[in-house]
Amino acid sequence: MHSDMPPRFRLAAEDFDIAPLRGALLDDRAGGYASFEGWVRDHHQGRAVSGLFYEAYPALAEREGEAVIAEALERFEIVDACCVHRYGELRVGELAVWVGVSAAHRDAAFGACRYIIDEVKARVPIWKHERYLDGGVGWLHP
Amino acid sequence: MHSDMPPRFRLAAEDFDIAPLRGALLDDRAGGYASFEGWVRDHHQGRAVSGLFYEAYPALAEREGEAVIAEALERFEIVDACCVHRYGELRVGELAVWVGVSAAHRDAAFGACRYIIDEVKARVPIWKHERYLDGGVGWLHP
Amino acid sequence: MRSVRLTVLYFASLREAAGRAEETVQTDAASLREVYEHLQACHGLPFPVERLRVAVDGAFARWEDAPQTGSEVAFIPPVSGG
Amino acid sequence: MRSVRLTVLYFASLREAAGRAEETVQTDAASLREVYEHLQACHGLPFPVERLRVAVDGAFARWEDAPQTGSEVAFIPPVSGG
Repeated sequence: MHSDMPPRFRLAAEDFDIAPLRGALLDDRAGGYASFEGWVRDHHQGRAVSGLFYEAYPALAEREGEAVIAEALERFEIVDACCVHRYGELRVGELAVWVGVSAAHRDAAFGACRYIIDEVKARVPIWKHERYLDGGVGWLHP
Repeated sequence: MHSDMPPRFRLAAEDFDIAPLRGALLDDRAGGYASFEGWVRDHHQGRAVSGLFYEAYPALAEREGEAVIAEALERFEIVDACCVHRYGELRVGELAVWVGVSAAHRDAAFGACRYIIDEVKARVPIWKHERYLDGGVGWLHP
Repeated sequence: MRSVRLTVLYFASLREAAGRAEETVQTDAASLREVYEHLQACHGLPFPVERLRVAVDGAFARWEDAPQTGSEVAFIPPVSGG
Repeated sequence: MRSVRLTVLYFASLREAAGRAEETVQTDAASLREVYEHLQACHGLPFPVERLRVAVDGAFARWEDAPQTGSEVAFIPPVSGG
């Protein structure tokens, strides 16, 4: 990747706006756009969640996130893709992760979008710490 | 469906704004949101496209579109879903169709989103008429 | 012989081939299939019945249904939304 | 015997178990695996090496790699982003 290209995977310390990210993926060649968003849910395995934070290892997360998107660009017939993941303190209902993919056809757009979110969740060094309404707290290490 | 519920499938005569549609699907129970957008491409089977319009049979399109979303709500563990399809004159790059789905988990969100766009394309009475840069025009009847 | 009056709707290339979006038809056909086959011959419509669906009053119907007077019948060529 | 100085990073519950996010370690271990196993015993870290990945200077590495002096070694517990 060219060093002056903006990164396709980014970490965000604050709530971020999707519109300009989606806008950057618009392309006259692209007929399809698939996106995925992960939001903070109000429950996890039956326990009511009051809030959470994500800890990240930024240097490695950015490198691994870029690798995931580069793989998606190689495996699927897509035009472009981008992913942003929050870290820090999040409230219920806040956006935790966003993935957007543009492609000529919807098969590739859906396939790549699913690939990116699955691989990001499996490989990118970000950890979720949940606080429960019953007072408990816990790191998630699946 | 309750008669005072807003329709989950809509036809739009003009360019429409996605943000409020997405906002209406936000739900504290939902951890995942998948969406798909179809944009007008600048080419079709190798011919350069200068513009298009969609003709619809509104009464049947709305009924069939609602049926598709009702089926998705039944088949997938989703919280809510919505689809808007443009008709009339569209320019290259304009939004033709949007689908949004919220769910507790991403499997269901992706599955339902894909189901809705596939079924809408297969069953809802909307027809695409393309104009090409070489002067040709044509209805698409796959 | 029972004769009914229908409003018939045409869309997309079917509309262009018929040269109209809508017409009123008086018919003694026993089924919607017969209604279409008659109009297909009249207007030289390009689609065989197998490539179409039929709708009555804004809901999909069956080709073997009998036409009902005053109803709106639409012949639906293969769709291409999305 | 070769001895190297490393910066070790801990994350999430590994950080909490170690009681620190980072420490400087002087080690004569032959591999990153040995570095971890030593620190695991020291701090009572809850993860066996099989549940972790290891990174050096911001890139994933192999457990059998030899520690290089001045490098930053991170032990990566199972991730839970998204």
